[in-house]
Amino acid sequence: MMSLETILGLAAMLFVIGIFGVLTKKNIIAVFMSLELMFNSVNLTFVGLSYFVMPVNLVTDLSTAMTGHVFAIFVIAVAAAEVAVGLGIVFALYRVNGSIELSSDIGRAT
Amino acid sequence: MSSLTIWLVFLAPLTSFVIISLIVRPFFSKHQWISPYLLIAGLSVSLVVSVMLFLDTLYTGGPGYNSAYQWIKINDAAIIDLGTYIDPVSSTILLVVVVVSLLVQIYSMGYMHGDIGYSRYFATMALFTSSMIGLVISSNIVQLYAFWELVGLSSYLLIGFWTERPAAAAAAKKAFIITRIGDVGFLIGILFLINHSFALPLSANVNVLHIPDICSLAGTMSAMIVTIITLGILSGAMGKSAQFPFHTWLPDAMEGPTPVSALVHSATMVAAGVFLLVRLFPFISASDTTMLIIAGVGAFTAVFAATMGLVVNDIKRVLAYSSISQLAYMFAAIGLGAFGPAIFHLITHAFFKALLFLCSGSVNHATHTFDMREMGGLRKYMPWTYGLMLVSSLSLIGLPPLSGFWSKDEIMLSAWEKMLHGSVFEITIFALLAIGVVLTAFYTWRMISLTFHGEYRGNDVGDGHGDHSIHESPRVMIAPMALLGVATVLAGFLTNPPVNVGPIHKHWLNDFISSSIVFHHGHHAAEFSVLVAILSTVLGLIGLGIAVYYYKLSQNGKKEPLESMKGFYGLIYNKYYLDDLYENIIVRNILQKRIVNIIAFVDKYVVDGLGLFLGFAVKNVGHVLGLFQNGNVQFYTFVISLGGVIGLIILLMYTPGLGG
Amino acid sequence: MIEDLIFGIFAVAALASAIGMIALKDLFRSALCLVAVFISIAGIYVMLNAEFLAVVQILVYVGAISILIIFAVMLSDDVKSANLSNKLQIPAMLLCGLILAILLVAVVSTQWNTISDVNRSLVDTVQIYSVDPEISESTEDFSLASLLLTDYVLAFELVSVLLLAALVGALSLMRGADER
Amino acid sequence: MNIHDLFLISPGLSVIIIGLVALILDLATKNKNVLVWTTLGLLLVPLGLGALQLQMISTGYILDISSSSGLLEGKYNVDVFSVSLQMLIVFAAAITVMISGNYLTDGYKTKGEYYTLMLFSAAGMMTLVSASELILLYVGLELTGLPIALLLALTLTKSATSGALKFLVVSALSSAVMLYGMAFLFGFTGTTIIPEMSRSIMSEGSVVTLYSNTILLVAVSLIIIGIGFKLSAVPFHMWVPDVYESGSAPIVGFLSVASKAAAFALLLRIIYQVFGDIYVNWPLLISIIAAASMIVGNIMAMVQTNIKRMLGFSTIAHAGYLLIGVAAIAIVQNDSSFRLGVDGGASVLFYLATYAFANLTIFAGISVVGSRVGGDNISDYKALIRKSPQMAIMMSFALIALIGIPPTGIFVSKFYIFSAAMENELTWLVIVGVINSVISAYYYVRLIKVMFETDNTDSDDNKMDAPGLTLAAMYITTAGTIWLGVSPSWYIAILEQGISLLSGVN
Repeated sequence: MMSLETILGLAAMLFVIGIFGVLTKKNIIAVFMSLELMFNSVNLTFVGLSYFVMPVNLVTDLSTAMTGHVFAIFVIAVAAAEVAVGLGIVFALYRVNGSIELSSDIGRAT
Repeated sequence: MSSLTIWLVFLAPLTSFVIISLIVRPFFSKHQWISPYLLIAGLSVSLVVSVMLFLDTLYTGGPGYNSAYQWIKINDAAIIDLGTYIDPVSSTILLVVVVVSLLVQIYSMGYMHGDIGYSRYFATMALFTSSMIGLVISSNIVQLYAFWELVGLSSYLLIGFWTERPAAAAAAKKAFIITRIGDVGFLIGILFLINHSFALPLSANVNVLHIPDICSLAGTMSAMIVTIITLGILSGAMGKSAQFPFHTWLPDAMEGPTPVSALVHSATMVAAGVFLLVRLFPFISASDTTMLIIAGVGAFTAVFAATMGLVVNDIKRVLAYSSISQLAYMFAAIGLGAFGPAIFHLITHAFFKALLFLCSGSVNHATHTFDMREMGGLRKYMPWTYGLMLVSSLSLIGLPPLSGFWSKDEIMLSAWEKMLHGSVFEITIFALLAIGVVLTAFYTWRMISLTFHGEYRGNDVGDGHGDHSIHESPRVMIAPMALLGVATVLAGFLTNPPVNVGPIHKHWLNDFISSSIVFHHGHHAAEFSVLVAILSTVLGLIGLGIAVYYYKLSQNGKKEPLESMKGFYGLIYNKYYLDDLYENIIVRNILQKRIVNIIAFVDKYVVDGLGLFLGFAVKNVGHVLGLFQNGNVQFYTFVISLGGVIGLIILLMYTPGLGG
Repeated sequence: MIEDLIFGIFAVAALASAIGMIALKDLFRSALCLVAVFISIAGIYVMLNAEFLAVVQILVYVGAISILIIFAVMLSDDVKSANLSNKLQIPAMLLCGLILAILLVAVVSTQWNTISDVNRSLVDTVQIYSVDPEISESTEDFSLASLLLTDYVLAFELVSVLLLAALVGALSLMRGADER
Repeated sequence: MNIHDLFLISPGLSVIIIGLVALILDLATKNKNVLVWTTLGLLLVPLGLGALQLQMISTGYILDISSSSGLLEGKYNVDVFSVSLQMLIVFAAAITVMISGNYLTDGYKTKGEYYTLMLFSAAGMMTLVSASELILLYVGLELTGLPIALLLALTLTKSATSGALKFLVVSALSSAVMLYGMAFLFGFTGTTIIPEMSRSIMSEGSVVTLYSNTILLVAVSLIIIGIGFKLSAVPFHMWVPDVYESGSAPIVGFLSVASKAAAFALLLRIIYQVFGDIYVNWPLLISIIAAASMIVGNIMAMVQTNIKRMLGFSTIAHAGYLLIGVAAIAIVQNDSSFRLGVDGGASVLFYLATYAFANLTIFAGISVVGSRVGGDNISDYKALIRKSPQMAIMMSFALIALIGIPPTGIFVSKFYIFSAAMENELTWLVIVGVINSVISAYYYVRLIKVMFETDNTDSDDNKMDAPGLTLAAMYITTAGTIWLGVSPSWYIAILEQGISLLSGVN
């Protein structure tokens, strides 16, 4: 049951749920949460692939077996930075505007 | 002649441009008077060199091709080098450009005197002249295209020279955009040439962008490709030479200073289209379709533009329509295979039309208007201008022995000969050209009559200044006009006489032009035909007679004779509504409204609609965190994802082996 | 067998919490669901030879990011109904279904170059060794930490620059906003 | 990491160090001129190092050490392609530093941070053009985007902050999507090193197995989505006008030039080294995107009244022209497979450089006018020729360059791109491109017209003196536009060499 396909399938479902959240959530925090979900599903993909898939140079370089894990570590670090920046901007916006209701004041396409 | 000497003809005015714009204008703004002298000095150098080049070409065949610098290399058969190609065609046109430009600059010293942008004017003129010279001497079609765009750019700057006039800015923009539409075709033609270079065998040893090579290229491509390329080049030429349907910019371009109209918009730049077609004539003529279209466009525009000239009240616009019409004669000649007469007419037209414009400038200098309804009776005040205007007008009408007669006669003769053993098409062409002669005579005499005859109708006399304000122009303006007058009288008979005249051989210009090696079998001038000469003279006299008759009767311009023909008058007075079609319908309505609305549809209706709806639903959530409630960003991401999915589907469908 | 069962539990938990995160109206509960997703994924990591990642997942995501998010959640006026959706739901659902279908088809139909039984133990050794040096017979060091400082040192340094940028930027945003 | 490795990464490394220096200097000195001039002076170091690297490549030295060094082997490329682009990015950053002074005048307390973030972003871009390993690429990508989002927000107005948020969310989404594609690519090939990937794909090798692996197609399209966002190509463009309108002019200019260069470098590397010559019909996809970008960008730009918004749409259109060159890389062969050509890639690189010169000139002008007038409407540029003739003339010249009139660099690059596309039978795309350049003339000329419009009524001397540094920047970029227009062949030769080394074709 725990096969590459199920893991990738699970990751794909989480990813799509994340996209759905990004597309539909009205609250910026919820949008960031959905983005985190997407990053997690990507990480799951990496780890799953790293567990099941043959690294191309395994014979010459054993450390290639760890590539997926390394990638995942980096994704976690970057995602942390991303959410920090995002929330930082949200707070700045909050401070600049106080609690005034925001409308989209940036122009239309025309 | 060394290659540097040849380049000098281009570099001398360019140096003037650099000195005037980078040194005189910013640092010596108190000494603006020096600018024209710098330019005239530069042009004098050019004149000397171009005379030398001309004589050299005439007697020894000329320096031909010289390459100076490799600009871009696309492949072995498509190299863009900056070089010069001096052959009979280019050396002749070069001489005309330099002479007219020099005379116009001298005239400008008087005409532009006291203008706030005196130096800027001469700087731009220098840029224009050097670009025009560069265009003429180019050996490479891309190099020619580059100068082609540069003359367009300097024309833009010169039309919009008086920046405080909104009409000038609008006219400049219009000229720029419309000529660029024509240039689209030109560029596509060049790109097709490059495309052809990839198909050539390495052993072919040609450069598809080298003008002499292009002329022999037609045999190596399919007829279809030749037609596409030649039509592309033709569209560029039509844009520059203001042929239908690209003609609308030229009348508006009269918003520029009058010397500019004389040099750029009658004598040189607009003739570049004709020059281009003659330059590539062996290639162009390889496509019968293109030749038919050139002849058709030329004959049609000749009449079409002339009709609009019948009712315009602005003296310069009459001349502008006349330029379009005369250029159309050259097009028609090229379309009929008579490139020699086309060049001949180009030369004589350059002289007499430049003179006409300078005369109109002189009139304007006196009356401060271009509106002929406010002129009249000026021959009393401005005898020199009147005399020169009369000579050039009669030349435009084509009365012997003035230069316009000889060149127009050759075009009529070519059309006549084609007609004699031609079909309905050739008969129509000749008929249109003949009608054009009558119309030309009519509007020309109308112009003379409204301007110089009758009583003065303007305000200047009335408000007490009296004769003080209407006076002959200063000598610095009259002198170049007089020189052009001499050329107008002599250039026709002496440059291309129909019989041997002492040391001057008959048809020597035509033979000289045809002797360029690119024309493998030159065009032999048709023998002078008394019948055709009489016919075209009589046609001119008919038009003249009608005009004399009508404007004697209503010589104070109370009523235009054509106004009685209501529908037709409205049509031509509104320029066949083409400006409306282009600007209001195509640009404003279709492009700016419809298409933008289609593209903005999603934004306008979908996103706004969502936002509006949601505004009610989530009021209570309020504040910052509801930022995304209008769904803007989500909509973007939605489109992004959708685009990705569609892209994936395209990939899946069109990747070979996967089912597409 | 028992492994499959545990994996199944984690997978179902992750999916259910993810759906809960999307569906719940209460933003706070929704954030808690996200934490549950993180934890379930950490569990799956353990089963995939990635114990170290599992720990990082718990520490960074559950520990740091979730706390950050929950702080932000507290900013909302009305947490209980802050997690609303916009009108794109139906088109988004169709689009997401399409994407999911494509992904699943692609995943299933692809012939993955999976690890043969010969190499299985080798890979296991390398991956597990990264947290437990005792069971390795190799003399080389394949731990994540040493990889980060050798093969991936450039990326490692760049991430530190990235974190510094985030820090500097966030601080100056706050400073600027204060002075407004 | 030995001294060779350090030398290889030295341009990017020095940019990061300069960023840190700016941060510290901002604390140490009150005199902001010191900060600007030090930063500018130090930026000569990476430029010099880049030039040195180019020189050493041409003598064949770096090629040796690049292959023998351990840690960066296969992951970080120091070749003509990457070094020339790195220098372009550093140049853009330097110009941005020069013109930023206009925005950092009053009420802007965070100057040091501003330069730091910008330089960090530049370092990210430099990584992006050099990296040939997915992890490094991903980190470089994020290092490019995140500081830009912060910089956009630093203006701290309502519209700027919400614009920054939009940028951040769309950017994060696109990088997540791209990351997913990278994961599949990694899973399918078993490696993250790009040159090894294509070897792996080829060794699986036979065409038959390739067809059955739809995952590769999915990965390719996910990655194209991610890059498409950075390229601001249709349909991934919708964030562009909003962000351009709300951001400050120097940052937007930097974004439009350097970020675009980095994204195209990434695209070129992936095409040349991974999937360019496999049987996926990517040129068709790219062509469609290119045509759509040109049409949407140009037509929408015609009706804009805000100059930054207009330039936003114009940058979308220019992404379209650039993508013509990308599509022209693939030369269709008789068996409908693709061979990779050099001209397409080199023309893209050349276009990027010329576009950088022209666009930076305009944004320099906007940064002055915007900060003096306080608005970015096109009508604010009325009679600029009276207020600041030098700026008006140079801006018009840059606009003329953007239309593609000779003798400017963009004429040459458009010509080059179009002829590369003609080579590869993309006639329809070229015709769309040429027609679009006329449409673009319409709105560029409109702006020139506004700048030259003078009423005699408002001739009271409200001069607008541009700071010397900004004028200097404009002179440099204008000179570059002319230079590359008049004498392009040496640069094209370098770029063609770079591309042929990158792809192994010639």
